[in-house]
Amino acid sequence: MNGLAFDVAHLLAGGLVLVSFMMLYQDRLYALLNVFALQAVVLSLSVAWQAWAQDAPHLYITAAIALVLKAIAIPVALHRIIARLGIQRQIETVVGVGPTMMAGIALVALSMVVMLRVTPEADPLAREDLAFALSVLLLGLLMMVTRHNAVSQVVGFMSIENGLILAGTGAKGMPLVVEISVAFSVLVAFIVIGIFLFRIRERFDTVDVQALDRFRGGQQ
Amino acid sequence: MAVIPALVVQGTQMLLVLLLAPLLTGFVRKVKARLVRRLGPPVLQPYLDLLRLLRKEAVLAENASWLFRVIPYLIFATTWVAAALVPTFAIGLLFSWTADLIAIIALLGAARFFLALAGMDVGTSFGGIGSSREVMFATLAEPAMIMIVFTLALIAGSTQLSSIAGLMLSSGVGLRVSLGLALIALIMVALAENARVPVDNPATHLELTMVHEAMVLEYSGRHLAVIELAASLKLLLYMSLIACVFLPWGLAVPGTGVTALLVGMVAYAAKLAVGGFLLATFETAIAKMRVFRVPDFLGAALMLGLLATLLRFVSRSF
Amino acid sequence: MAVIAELWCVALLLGTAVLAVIVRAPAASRAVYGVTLAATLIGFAAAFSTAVAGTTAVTLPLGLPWIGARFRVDMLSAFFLIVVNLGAAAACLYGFGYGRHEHEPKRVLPFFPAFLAGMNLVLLADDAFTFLVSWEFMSLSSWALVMSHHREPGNAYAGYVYIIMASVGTLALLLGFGLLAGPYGFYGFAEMRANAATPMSAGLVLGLALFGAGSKAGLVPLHVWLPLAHPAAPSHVSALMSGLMTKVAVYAFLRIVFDLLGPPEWWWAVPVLAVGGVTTVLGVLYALMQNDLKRVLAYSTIENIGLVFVGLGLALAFAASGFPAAAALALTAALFHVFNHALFKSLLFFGAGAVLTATGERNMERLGGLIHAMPVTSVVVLVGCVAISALPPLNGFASEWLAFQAILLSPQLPQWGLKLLVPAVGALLALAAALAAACFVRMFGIVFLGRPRTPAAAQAREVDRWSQSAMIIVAAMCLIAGILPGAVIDGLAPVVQSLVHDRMPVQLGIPWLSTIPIAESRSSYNGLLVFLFVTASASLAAYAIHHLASHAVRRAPAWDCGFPNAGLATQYTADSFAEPIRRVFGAYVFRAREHVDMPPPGDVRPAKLTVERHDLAWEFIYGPIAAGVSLAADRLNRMQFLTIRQYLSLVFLALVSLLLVLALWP
Amino acid sequence: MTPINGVTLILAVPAATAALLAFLPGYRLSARLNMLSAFVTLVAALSLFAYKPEPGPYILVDDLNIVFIVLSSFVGFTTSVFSASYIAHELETGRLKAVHLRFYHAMYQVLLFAMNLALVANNIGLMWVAIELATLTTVLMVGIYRTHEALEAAWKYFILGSVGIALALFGTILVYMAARPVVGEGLDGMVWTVLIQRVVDFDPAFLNVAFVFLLLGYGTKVGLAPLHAWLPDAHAEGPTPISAVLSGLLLNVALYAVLRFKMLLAANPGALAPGPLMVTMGLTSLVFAGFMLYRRRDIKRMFGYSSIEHMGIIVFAFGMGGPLANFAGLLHMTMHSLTKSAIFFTVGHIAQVKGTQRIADIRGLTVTHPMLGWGLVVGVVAIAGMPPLGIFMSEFLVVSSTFARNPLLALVLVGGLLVGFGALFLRLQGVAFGEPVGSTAPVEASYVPTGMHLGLVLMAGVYLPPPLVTWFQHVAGLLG
Repeated sequence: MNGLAFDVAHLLAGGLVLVSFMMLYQDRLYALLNVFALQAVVLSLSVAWQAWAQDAPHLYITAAIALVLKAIAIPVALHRIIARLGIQRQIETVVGVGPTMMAGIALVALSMVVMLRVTPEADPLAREDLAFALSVLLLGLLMMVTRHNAVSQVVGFMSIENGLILAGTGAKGMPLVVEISVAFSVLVAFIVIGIFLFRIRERFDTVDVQALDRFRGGQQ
Repeated sequence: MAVIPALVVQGTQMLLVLLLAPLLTGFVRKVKARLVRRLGPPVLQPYLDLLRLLRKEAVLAENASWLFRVIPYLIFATTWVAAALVPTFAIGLLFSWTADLIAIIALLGAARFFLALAGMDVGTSFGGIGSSREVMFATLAEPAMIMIVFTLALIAGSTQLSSIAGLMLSSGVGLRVSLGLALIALIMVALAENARVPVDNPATHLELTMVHEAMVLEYSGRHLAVIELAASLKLLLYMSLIACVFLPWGLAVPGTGVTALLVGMVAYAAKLAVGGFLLATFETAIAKMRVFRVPDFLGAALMLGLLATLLRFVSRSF
Repeated sequence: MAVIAELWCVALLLGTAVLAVIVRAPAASRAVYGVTLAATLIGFAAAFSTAVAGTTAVTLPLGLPWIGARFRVDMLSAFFLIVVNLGAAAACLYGFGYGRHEHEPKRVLPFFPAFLAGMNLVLLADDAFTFLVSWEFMSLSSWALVMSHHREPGNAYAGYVYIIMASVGTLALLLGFGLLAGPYGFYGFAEMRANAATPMSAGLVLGLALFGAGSKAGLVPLHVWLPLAHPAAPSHVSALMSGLMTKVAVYAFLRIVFDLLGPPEWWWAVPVLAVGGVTTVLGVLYALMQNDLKRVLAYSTIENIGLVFVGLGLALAFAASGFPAAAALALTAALFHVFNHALFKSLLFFGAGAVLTATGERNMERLGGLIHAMPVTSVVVLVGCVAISALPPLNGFASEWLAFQAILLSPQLPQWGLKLLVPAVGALLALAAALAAACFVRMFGIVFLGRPRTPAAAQAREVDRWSQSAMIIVAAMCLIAGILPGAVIDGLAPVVQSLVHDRMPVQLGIPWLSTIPIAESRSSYNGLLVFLFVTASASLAAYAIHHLASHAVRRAPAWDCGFPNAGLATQYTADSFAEPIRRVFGAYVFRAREHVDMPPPGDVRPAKLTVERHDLAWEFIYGPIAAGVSLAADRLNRMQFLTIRQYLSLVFLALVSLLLVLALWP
Repeated sequence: MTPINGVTLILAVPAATAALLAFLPGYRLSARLNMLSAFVTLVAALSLFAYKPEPGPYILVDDLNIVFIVLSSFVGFTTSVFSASYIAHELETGRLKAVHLRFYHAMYQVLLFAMNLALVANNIGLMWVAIELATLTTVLMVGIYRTHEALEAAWKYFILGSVGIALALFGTILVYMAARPVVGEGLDGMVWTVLIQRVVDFDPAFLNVAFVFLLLGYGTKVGLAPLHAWLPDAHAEGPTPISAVLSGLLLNVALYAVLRFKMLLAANPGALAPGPLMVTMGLTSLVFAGFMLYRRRDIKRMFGYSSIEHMGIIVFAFGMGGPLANFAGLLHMTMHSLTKSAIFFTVGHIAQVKGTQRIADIRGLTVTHPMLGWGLVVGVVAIAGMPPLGIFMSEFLVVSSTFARNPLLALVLVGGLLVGFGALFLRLQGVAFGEPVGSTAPVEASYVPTGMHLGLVLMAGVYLPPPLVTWFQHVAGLLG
């Protein structure tokens, strides 16, 4: 694993964290989807690079799946859903953008500290890779927590999955099972979201989660 | 064959107690009358009353139950047995070990229990007033009495009345604070138990003030006679109890000759006379308390008894 | 093998319980009570044989896998088996007649034998797990019995409070056994006896045992469920619960403190004596304030349990300070009172049941004059009242007298704390005895004497033969135990020997069958002679007067100081009878206040007297706890209605905090 | 050709039936087929007792999971029997339409398949996939009624479940990363039997982080306190057979997964002791659920919270560690799943008879429907931990051993138990006793499953079969 491969992988993983930050910053749905597509592209590049670096051909398939599904298919589908629901403009975060960004930085710092406690003789790339993956995961979770809109929550969830894919591919030699499971979860996420969004739309005429909350268990 | 003479002595005690009781009551009434410059009924008047009542027919209320007719005899029996066990002129009698001081007090408790029931049997409001108040007084008088018994038992090391009197007689016991407290408490309890003046007026039938009389309101004829006799027996019992414990001089010690018995009887008669006189003077000198002042009066007796017991517990010397 | 016979008796009881559920035969009640009676008699005989044959034990492959379910009948459990089975046999006999009036027998029949089986099992258990399983099974079946009349308004609440207090007690005992067993789980009683607990943990175990057994027996702060639950059950079950279940609780305390904990410390006696003393007085003061017949009896159970615990406290104090003879006397007094209370409390509850069947009323204000309509029941209940008020010829006085003798021995105790506590407890005992007499004069007087206050009381009829026979037998036993206390004391000797390694002097050889607790010179009491003297002199006086003087009788309207035919309402009622005592004692015990609303002259409004009474236990212990729980429930209830986003933030916070813990971990 | 043995059968049969049922239109036939396949799975599971296959790279059957395999097949079978009569009634009342039922039975079999796969999986990745599949099927089943509340509950369950599963996946990856330097790349890094032998020289920090993620990830599926939000609503809004399976089995399977990883940590001395972590989460769940029971208006949601409470007790027991507490935890898992599913069977029929799940509208059951009423009473008495029934034995062991080691914790535990106990009996008194309210129509309920479950629990309360005891004791030693 010569220096160049390490630096490029390192760069791409850092790029993914940067894109997660960009997603936190968005307050328009369409822009959010575009940034999500960008994140998916960066992810597939990183996976492809890992494939080349570990010369593990199966990773190319994951990169391809990530590119096709996450970068193209899902954003387009969500785009069309948003267009039908006509909720382009409404996106309001629970906490202002400033505090969210601060929290994001703190989370990245936390994941760095937690991961760096791992003893150094474990192979260095794994440590940095996991640190970045953990940051993407925590940022995705932060996104889900700070948004009212169901679509943005789903996008947050998908960025968590991207973090997982980054971690999975970083782990050299992890058997194929991981790839299938990651693909499996992306597939299921897509189907279920589709069904739910249409049903929620059909029932509540809005996809705003707050409207949904009126029917919380045992309210009546 | 020491049993026969002991049996004779015990028999004389039981008869003596029975005979002296009405005399004591008559004597007390005579002295009270004299103190207020009244001539007063003759001393033997109680005997005449008893004989008159015995001959009359007993008038019972329509809804009086069989218990109403049995209770007078039960009260008389328990009081008489208790009185027979308290040493009057001699100690160490044949049956003195059948019941100690606690049992004697419990027998009096039984008599009061049945009297209260009799009060409630006919279902009139006066019987209820009498029973309810008598029972309230008892809830304070009986614990005070038991505290006194504790003190005496702790001093004498036994609850047997004969051995307590014996110890007092042998003057092994000097003047003690706890004994003084016990004496005052015993006098207060005796006044309450026998329905004497500060607690209850034995002479009057005024509805609102009477306690003891209210319970026996419905009795007549022979039942009333038996109850009156039992009441005077109880007064005699308390007198002989105070006498045998606190003025033991003159009591015949077991095994001594007939002369000692006679001396004992004379001393006992003198003690009764003094006791009766003191009771009469005390009654004329003091007015009757309101009913709800009596609990404070009896509460004081209970506290005195408890203090005496506590002192005995704390150290031998008190 | 006595223990095998006992286990067969328990198996028979459980079998009857199961059959009672399945079989729908019309004569089911008679069959169930018959078989239960047979089973209890077997148990009774087996317990007696233990006194002769000695301790027997057996281990079955049930219960905790590694120690199995151990059962053992030693002297202590034999005595309590005798008490329980005796009371149970009387209750079955009573149940023959009383069971017929039960309108939902299907809810009582299966649980009655199960309840008895539970009690017997508790007495047989020899390891912590079996003990607690049978203890809670006993509470469960008695809860079901309390719930049998679930349609009556107060019963569901009573059942609820009961089951909560029962499980609090069980958990306290469980913690106590946990301490005794140590971290490696030696749950067998034999192992517990072997490794003696450290003084500190022994004190804790004593506290837990007092709390656990006390909550079942009804010691004062933990008594609140007893007057609710016992009256709610059918009368013969209330007799079992009050008479016998409280005794099983005393057994639990004895087994843990006297047997498993090893040599006692002197300061153990302080809490037991203090709680016992306070319980006696408060129990009977509560009883005086009640108008419900069965509730009066339930509260008086609390008083008698307090007396038993005072005896146990004294025994602990004497045993700790090295006076085994005095400890034997105090323990004998306590066990004698256990035996007596089981008898006369069952008798009184049978009486209450008879009154309930005859009049359908439990409120004393609506009864009265039952002595005319129910002669047998009134005589028997009178015997019960005389016995429970500790009056001489009967058994109540015998155990009270022994307790006083034990108190009089206590100046020998060196510790200052006990020197001041014991006389105070003695005063409380004396006060409680007098109050008990007042309470039962009130009960008997208001219910049986006077004139019937309601038509229901007027048309009362005597109960059936079975109930009468059960009551008469128990009353006879009370009389015999009162007349021959020496025989009972000798019977208790082996039990006392096994617990405090000493016994009272043998009473058998003493002339005239009198009882001498310590020494001839000290004190003696002869129940038989007192009884003979009283009856002889009473009949002699009656005979003499009837023959020498007059025996004429005339019926006339009551004199009543000249007021003609006074109305029924002028009679004294339960409240008015207790009013003086409430005014004297109630002012500071219950903060009882009387508010008289007297309208001004000319105003037609009726005058009103209201008595305001507070139950301190509820207000200062149970009220705040219940309020705290419902406040916490309200506060946390908002957690159910959060949005998904908020739940996610909970998950997020949990994750971040755990990661922080990892990051900062040294 | 993979050998035909117990394990392959318990996986193949549900999968095949699921595929078949997906295309079977008729309800009556598919219900019967559902029962038949569950029964065959049960027989296959029982055969495991006789012949225990060698642990392969993907499949493992050892002392820990054999008991849970049999338990889940047994409860799966009894629930299918109950579900047949329950769904028949739902069809009559029109709450469920026929078109959904074809989907319902297929999903039921997929759920059984997923749970069995999770139990026997030797590969931690495979275990994760199986639990993910189980979660998704239950999400779809919860939403089957299509009411607003059901949808909201399903959506909540999906979001929280997926986040939990994502965390668990990250934990699994971390375990693999920790194992890679020692065990080498490839499949071995994921095989549990290999991991357990080599865990001694893994990097402790990796394991700590991994365990935190795994505990939070699978902890969400167990329903521990901060992560519990989905459980009560899923129980209340989903069909009752699913609540029974959810409460009875799925929670156990998730906890089983946590136990697998706790064994790993226990074997590595350097790693941070998982005890305090699990004890705190256990106690918070116990006390929190105890208090939440009081204000519940829906009977199934109340028993949902009771499941959280009992999971709290179990996790607390495993957190305390030591042979006694671990044995108690394993016993409690078994007893709880049997008792809770029996309660849900009874509650299902009660809700159908009375037509409502509101506690206030159900009164006097022991009068109108004695079998149901007393069944509920025995169920609640069992779940409250009263002795003659099995749960008392585990509570007895946990409380007494905890008090001997750490009295303060025991007091909090006892406090939580009492609070929960009070709420359960408060509601039981109202529901089972008092003047009857609502319809008194007779119900043709299937009492066999409830009877079998409560019978087993009663038997376990008094007598534990020796083989079960040896297994639990052996595993208790392993759990550390």
